[in-house]
Amino acid sequence: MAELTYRDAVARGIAQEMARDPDVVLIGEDIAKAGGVFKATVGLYEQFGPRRVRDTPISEQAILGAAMGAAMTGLKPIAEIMFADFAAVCWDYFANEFPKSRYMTNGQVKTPLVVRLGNGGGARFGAQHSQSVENWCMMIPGLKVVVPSSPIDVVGLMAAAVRDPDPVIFLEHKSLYATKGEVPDGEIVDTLGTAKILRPGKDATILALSLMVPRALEAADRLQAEHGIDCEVIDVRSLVPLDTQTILASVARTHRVFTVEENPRLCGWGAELMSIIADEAFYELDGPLVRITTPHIPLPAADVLEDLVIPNAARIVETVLRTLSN
Amino acid sequence: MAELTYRDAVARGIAQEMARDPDVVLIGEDIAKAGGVFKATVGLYEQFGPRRVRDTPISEQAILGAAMGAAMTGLKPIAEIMFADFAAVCWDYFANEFPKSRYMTNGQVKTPLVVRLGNGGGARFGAQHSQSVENWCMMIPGLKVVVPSSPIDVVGLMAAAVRDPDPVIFLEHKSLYATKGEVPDGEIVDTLGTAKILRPGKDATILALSLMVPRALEAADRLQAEHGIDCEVIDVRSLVPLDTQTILASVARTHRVFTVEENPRLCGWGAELMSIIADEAFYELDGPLVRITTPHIPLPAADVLEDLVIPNAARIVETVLRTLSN
Amino acid sequence: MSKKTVTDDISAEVRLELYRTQVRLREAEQRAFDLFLQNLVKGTSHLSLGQEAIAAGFAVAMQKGDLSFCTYRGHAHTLARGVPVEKVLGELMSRDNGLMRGKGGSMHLTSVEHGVMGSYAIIGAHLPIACGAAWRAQYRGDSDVSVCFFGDGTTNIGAFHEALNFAAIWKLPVVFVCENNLYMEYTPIADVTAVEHPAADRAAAYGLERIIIDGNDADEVLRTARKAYERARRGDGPSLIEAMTYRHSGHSRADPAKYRPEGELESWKKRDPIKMYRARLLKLGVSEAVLNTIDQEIKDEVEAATVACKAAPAPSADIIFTDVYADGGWAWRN
Amino acid sequence: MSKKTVTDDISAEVRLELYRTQVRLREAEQRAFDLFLQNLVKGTSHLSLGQEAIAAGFAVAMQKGDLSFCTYRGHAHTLARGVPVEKVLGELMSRDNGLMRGKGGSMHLTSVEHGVMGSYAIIGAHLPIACGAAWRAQYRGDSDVSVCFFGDGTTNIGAFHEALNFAAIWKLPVVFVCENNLYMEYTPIADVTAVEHPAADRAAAYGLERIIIDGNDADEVLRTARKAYERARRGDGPSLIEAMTYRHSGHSRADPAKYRPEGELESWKKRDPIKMYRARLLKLGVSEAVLNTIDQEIKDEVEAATVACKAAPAPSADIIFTDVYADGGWAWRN
Ligand SMILES: Cc1ncc(C[n+]2csc(CCOP(=O)(O)OP(=O)(O)O)c2C)c(N)n1
Ligand SMILES: Cc1ncc(C[n+]2csc(CCOP(=O)(O)OP(=O)(O)O)c2C)c(N)n1
Ligand SMILES: [Mg+2]
Ligand SMILES: [Mg+2]
Repeated sequence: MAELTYRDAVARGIAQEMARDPDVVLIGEDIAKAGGVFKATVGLYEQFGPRRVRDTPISEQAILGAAMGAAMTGLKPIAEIMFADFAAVCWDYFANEFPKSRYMTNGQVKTPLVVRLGNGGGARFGAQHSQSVENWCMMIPGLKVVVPSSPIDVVGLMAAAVRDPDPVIFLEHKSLYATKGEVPDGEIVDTLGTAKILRPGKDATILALSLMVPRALEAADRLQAEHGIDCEVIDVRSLVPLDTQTILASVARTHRVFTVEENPRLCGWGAELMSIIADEAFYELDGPLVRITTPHIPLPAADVLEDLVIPNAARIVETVLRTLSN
Repeated sequence: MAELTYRDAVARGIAQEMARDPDVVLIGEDIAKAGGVFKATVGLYEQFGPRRVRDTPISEQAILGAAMGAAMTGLKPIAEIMFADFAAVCWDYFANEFPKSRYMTNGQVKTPLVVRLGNGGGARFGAQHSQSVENWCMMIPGLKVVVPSSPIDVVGLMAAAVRDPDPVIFLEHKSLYATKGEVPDGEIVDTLGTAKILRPGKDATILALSLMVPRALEAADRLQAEHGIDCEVIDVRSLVPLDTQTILASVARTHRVFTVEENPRLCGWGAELMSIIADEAFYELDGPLVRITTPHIPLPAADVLEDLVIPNAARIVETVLRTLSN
Repeated sequence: MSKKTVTDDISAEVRLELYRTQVRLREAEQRAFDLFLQNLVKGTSHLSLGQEAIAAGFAVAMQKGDLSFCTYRGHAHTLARGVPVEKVLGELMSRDNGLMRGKGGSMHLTSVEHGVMGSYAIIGAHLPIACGAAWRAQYRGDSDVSVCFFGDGTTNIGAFHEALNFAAIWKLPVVFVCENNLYMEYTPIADVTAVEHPAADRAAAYGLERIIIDGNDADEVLRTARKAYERARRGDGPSLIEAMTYRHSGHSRADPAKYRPEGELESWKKRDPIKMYRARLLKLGVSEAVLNTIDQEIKDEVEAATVACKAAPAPSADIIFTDVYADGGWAWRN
Repeated sequence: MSKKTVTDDISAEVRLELYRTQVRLREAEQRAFDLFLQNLVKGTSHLSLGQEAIAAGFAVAMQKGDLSFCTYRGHAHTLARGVPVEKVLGELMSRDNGLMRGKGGSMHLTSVEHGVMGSYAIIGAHLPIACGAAWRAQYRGDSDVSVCFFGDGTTNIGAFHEALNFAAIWKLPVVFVCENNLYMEYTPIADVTAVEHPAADRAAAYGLERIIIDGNDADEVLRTARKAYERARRGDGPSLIEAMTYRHSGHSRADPAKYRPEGELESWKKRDPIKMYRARLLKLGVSEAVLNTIDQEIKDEVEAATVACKAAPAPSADIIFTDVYADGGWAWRN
């Protein structure tokens, strides 16, 4: 058992899979010799060499196209698109190419690949380097979408993503890279499509993802300690496949639901989850479904402004209190 | 008053604005001499000449970048991205450039432009030429998103879009181009952000958009005639700005809500609307919020298959009946 | 037929194969057009009538295991790899016997068992994808070549540029084939391109040789293909080939092609690749009877395929929900 | 100072302006670096230390009304158009006195009143946008030129290709300036580019002239800029200029730049554009006193700006919800 940063967990998860399977290769901009701009791939070039860990030009379409073509013909590429916002310059591959080819070809073409993205805000990088794009990915049929919040989940879900026969979008949160957690020694393989109840509770369910998970947990602690409100906090972890069983079961116990979302408000993952709940668990609900999100605006760069727009524990506490007291 | 096709209404709306304002220009692939692959811009090249109506290379990023640069510096460009699916090859402009620059520059930069997209299915074009991308657009802060369902709305909303000082995504439905409707003579200018109650009703609210509007109306007629169920049908028309007042007021009257969406299920516009309703009109609701959508799959090409996946009147009738009888 | 006469660097067998392939593409696509007129082809379709020499030459020069990456205008390249006519027509007609049972449609013809790794309908997307397949070959030491077909108009989209640079710096075994048929849909390519030869005049931007060939001459195509494949297999990297040609029909079934200057089609029809190739074979001493037999065999094949397709059922509804994911299904939730 | 000596095709005034501008960029950016070390610069920042001659030369050659399109490495180009140092440092420090009151940050410096039409942080995005501004000028008969700055690494992204072709076919009054500082972030540009000169060796692909200049020589930059602007204003279309240079610091504040081969930085520092330009002016007869006065004026300006920024308040919370839309607000619903 070692304490690892989320950043190092990325490299460890990739190393575990590269050591196991010679078909696993890693490409991206500055990911090889430099170890990545977020230092999340440090050591892999040294360990696996230039054949398996390759730097690319600034050609995101070529990166993803190459990953897809390699995946179609036998490799299991992991491609990095540095900042999640850059998904926009190669969105065709996310939206039209790898999620659709298996279906269009009636099962002939497979695309087992992983796209890693540096997701999310909090680093004062401004509107074009801070976005949370999990909802961009969730809305595309054929993708799988994984959003880990802790080092151990990073390792285990990375392994699951690499071994998965479908294209998996793996969203790493830039503001979590420096966070630490215990990670057991030896091989770790988690399961896609499983949410985790991180804190059981009976008064309300809080659904969170990625950087919002520690904030939801902090809010739940304060709601308990300061207000006697006992919230269940679920780390959704995987948007596709989605663990609706765990979520709906929780709703059936607590009868009140909140989401905590970093994505801008409209058509976020929370809108989808709330809609599922409003359809399938309507008669379990004791009150409105409330989403706590970044407002529907581009992200401002300044620290004081950015901190005000991304949901935090205080806003969660305040929203839960206000909602439950109505 | 003339009967116009939806296709001709596009050209008429554009012509009305080009005649009025010399800063309005039109660019796109094959939109000039050829009048567009959907024949929606026929006659504009002849009327306004090669300076104002220009064919471009297959360079969608250049098309939208050029539109943006021109808009920033004084023109009011209308750019066509032929099939909505191709938004994926120039998504950076939709997602990162024109919606964000006003905000990032603290109001210094304006981008008054219109992007026209040939949206939606029904033409047996397969998974890469049939998508409904209104939810892609709705999720991006800073865009406005308009989705007309009739010739008269096409003219009026086109005028509103062109005159609007913000970037407007104008989604034309390919399967509506041949449909006809009465359009009064003279200038028509509609208002963005206004939904229309097309059929008042008291038993349930059906929210629909674009091609789903005529199908919702047909379903409502059948529900009334065959089952005595009186549905209110609302054409949402504009996703951003969103006319929540009209929608929430309807919910407060009918207490039951359905959406009819062509987009694949996850994170569709219906998820957003249902989440708003589940939050703000929760205590008005008498039962589950039910979305009728294309399933979360790529679109199949074959006619028999495509017809089964896109919502139609029969599926709407059946879903409403089943839901209300539970 | 005297083998001696007909054989130079190209053997008699290969020459007949080139002829047979071109005729097969022509007949199958002409049939597709007829079926469209009978309202039996659903959706769109993009024919390669007039461009057959390119598909034939590149395919005949391939080895088994080589991979083709095509566009929406992909019938010819698909058929050229030996995919049965019935499978292609079936897909165009949205029948259950189609290559993808109707799920893909005419723009996405794919037959992995024949090395046809897909037809891509978003301009430019498959150039990087072909790079990826070639990267796999390089990585594993496989000897196959990836061959990527696209049009003149495609050279102006960003993915073209990224793929060419990427292939060049990694020295990938990929061959890029630009079929310059003078038009990007309805717009003359010259109106929207900064250079005369949209592909060849840009080869130097990727450190590649400038190659322009007569795309209506199957022999020239074959020779060029062989050289490029050898170079790729040797590890010397990609090639970019611009093959000049012309499509006899409109861009797609919706297009009557009225934008063409008068006489242009007629003058190109004089250079019809099949007519020219037939004449060459005759001149080289192949007997008319041999060619007629081939013609008849193809006609029979296409006719049989048509009959089979007309009789084939529509795809069954259950396949709507198959093969979104590798488990065979579409479940996005538990 | 003798005007005669210092003036050839470049006047004495212009030469001093070039010097002053370079010193101003250097001092302001060095101050930005100091403030970062004091933890007063939030977020990232990308300095142009060592690349000042390019920003100065292109800006000084501009007329009022000409438009600059910059990247995340845009401080220098912004300052070179006359934007006050305080406004730039304020933005870097997330203060209310910043150019965009902290809403944009260091990567998005914009000052429309100075012709700085934005700094773009997605590689390549602003090349097409600059085309659009140039198209407006052409459409309206305006005489301004759009000038678009980007790095060597940017030449490998699709938008570069689309923009260059687009500008060429429409003969737009736009000037593309590639600052080749040898690195794409941490990777040597040669490792990821198929040609030696990532921009110039591709000019022919757009029918343009191959232009490579010494980007550390402000005079050469200015002369090149003038020619390109004249060409654009004449209606002869775009230019693509590759200016060779080197950045003295890392790619961004996070980068210690350890990937550089030993001696590389030192050898380029010998060719420091400001050192060289100062030496030239002295040789041309400008007195040391004149230059020292300029140096001191700049130092005072930067110091005053620093003091003002340190004293400036953080932006107020209410601006979070302003200027998403043209009505000044952010309402997406009624
Ligand atoms: C990204 C994208 N933009 C536009 C289109 C629409 N489109 C389909 S074919 C075509 C013309 C392609 O021309 P060319 O590359 O010369 O190929 P050809 O059709 O002549 O074989 C266009 C613009 C598309 N499919 N994808
Ligand atoms: C589309 C996109 N991909 C990647 C990046 C990350 N990135 C920022 S700067 C940079 C290097 C750019 O190199 P170059 O064009 O040479 O400019 P320089 O930084 O040297 O001035 C990269 C890869 C980005 N901002 N946008
Ligand atoms: Mg063509
Ligand atoms: Mg550089």
